Amino acid sequence: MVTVTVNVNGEPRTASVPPETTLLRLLREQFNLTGAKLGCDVGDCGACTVMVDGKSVNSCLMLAGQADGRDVLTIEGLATLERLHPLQEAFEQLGSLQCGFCGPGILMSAKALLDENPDPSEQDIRDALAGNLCRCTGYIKMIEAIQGVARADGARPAPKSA
Amino acid sequence: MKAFEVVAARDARHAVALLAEHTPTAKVKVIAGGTDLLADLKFASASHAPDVVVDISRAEDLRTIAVTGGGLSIGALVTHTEIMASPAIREMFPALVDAAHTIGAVQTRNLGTLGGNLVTAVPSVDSGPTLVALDAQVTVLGPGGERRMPLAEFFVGPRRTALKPDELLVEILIPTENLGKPACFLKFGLRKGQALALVNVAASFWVDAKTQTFRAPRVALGAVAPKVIHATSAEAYLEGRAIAPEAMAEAGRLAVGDAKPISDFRASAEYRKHLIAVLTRRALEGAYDVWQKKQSPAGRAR
Amino acid sequence: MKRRGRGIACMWYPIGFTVAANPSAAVVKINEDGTATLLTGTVETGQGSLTILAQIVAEELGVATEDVHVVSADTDTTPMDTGAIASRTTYVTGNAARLAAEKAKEILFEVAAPVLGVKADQLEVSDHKIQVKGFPQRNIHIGDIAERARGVNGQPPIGSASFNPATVALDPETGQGKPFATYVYATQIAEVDVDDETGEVEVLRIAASHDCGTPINPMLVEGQVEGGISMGVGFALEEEMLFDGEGRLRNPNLTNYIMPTSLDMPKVEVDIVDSYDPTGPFGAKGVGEPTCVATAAAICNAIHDAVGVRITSLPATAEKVWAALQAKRAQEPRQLAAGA
Amino acid sequence: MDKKSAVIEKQARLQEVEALLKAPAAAPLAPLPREVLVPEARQQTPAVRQRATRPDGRLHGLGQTKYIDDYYLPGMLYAKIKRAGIASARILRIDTSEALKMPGVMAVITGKDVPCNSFGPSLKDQPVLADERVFHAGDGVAAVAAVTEQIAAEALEKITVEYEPIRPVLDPLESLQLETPGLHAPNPNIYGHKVIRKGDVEKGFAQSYRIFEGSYRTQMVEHVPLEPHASVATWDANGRVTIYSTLGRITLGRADISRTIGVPMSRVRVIATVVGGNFGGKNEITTEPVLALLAKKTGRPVKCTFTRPEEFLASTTRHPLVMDYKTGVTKEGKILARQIRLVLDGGAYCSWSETTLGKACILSAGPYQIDNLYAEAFVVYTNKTMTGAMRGFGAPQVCFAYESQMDDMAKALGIDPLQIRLTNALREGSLSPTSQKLHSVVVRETLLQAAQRFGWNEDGGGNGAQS
Repeated sequence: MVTVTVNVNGEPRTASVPPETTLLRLLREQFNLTGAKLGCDVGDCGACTVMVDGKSVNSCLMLAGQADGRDVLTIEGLATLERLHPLQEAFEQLGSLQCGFCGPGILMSAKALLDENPDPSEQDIRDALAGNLCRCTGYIKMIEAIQGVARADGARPAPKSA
Repeated sequence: MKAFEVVAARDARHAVALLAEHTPTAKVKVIAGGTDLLADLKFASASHAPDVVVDISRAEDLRTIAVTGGGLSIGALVTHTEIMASPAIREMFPALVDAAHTIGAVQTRNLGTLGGNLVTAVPSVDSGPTLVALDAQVTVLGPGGERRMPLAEFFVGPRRTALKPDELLVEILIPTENLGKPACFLKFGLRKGQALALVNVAASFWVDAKTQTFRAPRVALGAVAPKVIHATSAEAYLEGRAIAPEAMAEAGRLAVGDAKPISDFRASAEYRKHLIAVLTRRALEGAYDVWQKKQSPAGRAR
Repeated sequence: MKRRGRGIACMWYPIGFTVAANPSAAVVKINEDGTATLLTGTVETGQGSLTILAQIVAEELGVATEDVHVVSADTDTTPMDTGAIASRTTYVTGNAARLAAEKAKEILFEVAAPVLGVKADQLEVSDHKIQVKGFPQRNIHIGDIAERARGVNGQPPIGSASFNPATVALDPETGQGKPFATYVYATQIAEVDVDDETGEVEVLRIAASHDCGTPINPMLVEGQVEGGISMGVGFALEEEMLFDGEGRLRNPNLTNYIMPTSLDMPKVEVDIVDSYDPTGPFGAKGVGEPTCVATAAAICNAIHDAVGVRITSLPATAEKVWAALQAKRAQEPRQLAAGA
Repeated sequence: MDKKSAVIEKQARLQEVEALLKAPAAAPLAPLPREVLVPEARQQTPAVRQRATRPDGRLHGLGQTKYIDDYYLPGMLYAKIKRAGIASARILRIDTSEALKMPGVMAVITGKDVPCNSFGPSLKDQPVLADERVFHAGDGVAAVAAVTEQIAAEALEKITVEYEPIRPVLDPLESLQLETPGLHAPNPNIYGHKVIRKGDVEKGFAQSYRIFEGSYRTQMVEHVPLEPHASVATWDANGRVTIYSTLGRITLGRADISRTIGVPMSRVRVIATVVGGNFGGKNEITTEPVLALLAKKTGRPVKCTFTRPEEFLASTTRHPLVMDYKTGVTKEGKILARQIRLVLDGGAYCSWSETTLGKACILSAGPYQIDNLYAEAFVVYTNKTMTGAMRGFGAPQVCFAYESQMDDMAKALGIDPLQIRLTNALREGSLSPTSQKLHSVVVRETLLQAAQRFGWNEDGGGNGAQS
């Protein structure tokens, strides 16, 4: 057993797990954060995407121990008590998700993209989502939603406090 | 996944010490980004599974990109994303950036490392051809110290490298004489996103500006032999020859003879041979484009 | 060299399935404030049934979509439904839900009629009000009537109904009969680039014009069409389960079973044609399955337009297109091949 | 090891693994946004035609939708199914004893433990767990319930099955031949057949200016819902079982579960919550009866989630079709007669083949007015993954055939592809292949609307991309 402490969505969480436990299992089974999904368990589908230290990763391909001491952001940490994240709002408004199973992973990939590139081209967005398979939507309304958020952010003055 | 023990390395030397400690008594694997290893182990049978996994993901000394006396040195732990973002690599070797960009998807590239990609030694390894075409060397650290070898020799066969069980790949080095050498990487997969290569090809050569001839031409082929190979007859044909479309096409035809593609459920050997010819020609054209852009004032300004 | 081509394909598709009866049942309960709950045995599988069924019930009751809550997919609490299958939810379950709402509404009308001083059949609903036909100013809020139905009349407004599309069994000898209540129609046009050296096909753009009767929710219709097209692109170019000679699957994973990623999807332009089916709820038919029907045919016709080869077995992989190009060149007179 | 020490060891191991399973002490860190505006389109009347947003869509975006795999019930066990791995064989012996001895393994069952070991929407030809005969490599032959998924997976490797291999038949055309032995005796290889006959095709061909023939094939494809099949079964003390499942058809599912496990319907509750993609692939039961039986045997809730490989091996797929088309036309491209033969590869079990067969046959003429039609369709067994319902039920396959031939005919006759379709398109009041009078027919409108996007005109102008 290894003891892992991860800063999840801004709060330190600790669990003791077998060393072969993946970050995905740690989140789902120990921290009860079931937003990240198990779709293939080998990094093909992206349904388990979370952000570790600001980068999107497939949490099924990272050992829990490798996340020890790091910042992990999951879909559950995207909204605040006050409001939805602009991406969540845009996805809802445009009907970007259908069955929704790929949604948490897609949103985390989109967030990681916009954090790094606030003004992505359509090709940039498609490239950013290429690790997230979706069978319902053809990705079209997701791409539109991400474009919308990027444009809105571009038009808006930067927030005074981050 | 079968149960295993994980030991974490602080740095490269510590990793090698851990390997030395565990390899005599246990089946040991090294984990860096984990994108290949964990995917493999998820559906591995008991005989395949390791007892101990050495985690080198925090060995920060392996995460550097620098131009040294020997050339461009890339630490084994540098991720594909970091390669794509590196100003030095973008400037000198856009082909390496292109190759990194074709690996998996963003999530894979954020975790996956150059060293990890190379040690998988799958015949279709996307990092392989460009580096082989640039005569890259690899540095391996073992209990007795470092040794260095050409990447082309590091690859031994399908999923087999020259690494001994207690050794670690620590550095990839593009020699000084090849810094800025024009190169082009092309990959043909079954789709655009997250594709596995049916064939991947890299070409690189210097242009003798006076004579407009190929100098030190290199053509490396992936996924069409047990390991990444030099298309030696194509290289020999091009050396000193005038740069012309016909020569590039002929080099493509010759490269086919250097490869031994197999038929599998992804593609037939015949089709792969055809792709070798086309992609080799196009990669040579691409490398020449890179050179030409560098010559033009606009290209230099960029 | 890349060669561009366009291909067209149209199709028709029935709503519901043949062989057996195809019923749905529904229960609508109007709350004391005029909001409502729909009980349905169908299952939300991503297609948007919770939303469109709420819209249908809301329309029938003259309230907003938000006012209708849908409880679904529990055999203990929800009535029988043939299920989320065969593009039947909007049409069959939708008709059942509309009829159940109508029955609950009839109770409200009975209660409202004496209040408004007219007969029940002179009433209609509009924007949360029950009003007299032709005299919209004579109205009362639906919540007041719902509360009165419970508190004064002792008649909770609950309606239940079922719907089974009228069909006629097929003659076993000739296959003649009426297997489905209604059909939808669609056309898709694909534009592709074909690399005439490698056979690689890139789908650039697809225009899709679909009939779904009245679109209960145009946004969800577009989503269905876009998703169906992605499935069609995979069917056309990439996807195939491959077996070895012993019957074992060689690619049972998403690494080797190739389906479209975001980089493989073309631009999609969706049009919904004007159409109204008097037998559907508010003129609606359905849209789920038809969206993926014409795509592969349109793409293969576009490949033919681009490079003149006919792919007769799917998927049209790059290797297959290349092989067809090879065969075509071998047949062409030498001078033509040389000129190409 | 004597029995007593074995028990002690098992208990010690159990305590160890159960320690891993204790429910998380804290609630998940998932904020519920307190003030979120309801989108306007959801608040408007009239409601129909509004671009109303999905109430489930908001939960999806927050990661709060509970799919079946997100259910962790206290004390829950994990089940895994042993897959045959051989396409066609007789089962001689299944030995589960070594698996049962493993610490953490709570129960193992085989087909013999299933009270009624057959189901299927039209033919009841599919076993819950194969016990005598394997019909495709993805057949389940045994199931394990254990305290962790890992232990359950390891236990599968301890189960040994002895097979007597039988040569598999993989090609539908081979299966169609009468001399091929019955794959599914006593059922014949051809387990479904349908004919649509309208007018007189021979007469139509005789009147035709040209006759075109073409042969087309399509492949087997998977639905690939992003959410793998999953279910959880749990019993209460009154002998009622509740099954949370990814089923898209709970009514039929309950009937099948009730029948196979021999429990009255009133004591079976099926809850489907929200399904993470169906496309026809989740229309029938898979592991639900197995989980109900394992849960009953162990007295604990049992969950099973398919691995991605199992999605391919053990769920239904799209029917591959072999399609022969013969079409007679006038010089102007009007179709006078069409004769079609379809052979559907049904895979190992019938599933929704009858519906697929019917739809494919009826739709195979295309959205065109054809007075003389003969369409005949067969569905045959092969030793491959079973085919069943999938988005379109045979329609994408036949559309590929009829629309490919349409373009070939247009090209040969020198007619614009749009024009030949307009010439033949069904109209309001047209008679379908089954002589049904059609209403609200808009083929023509969809053709023109789509063509307009490309500036493609009715007279053939604007289609400048001809090679």
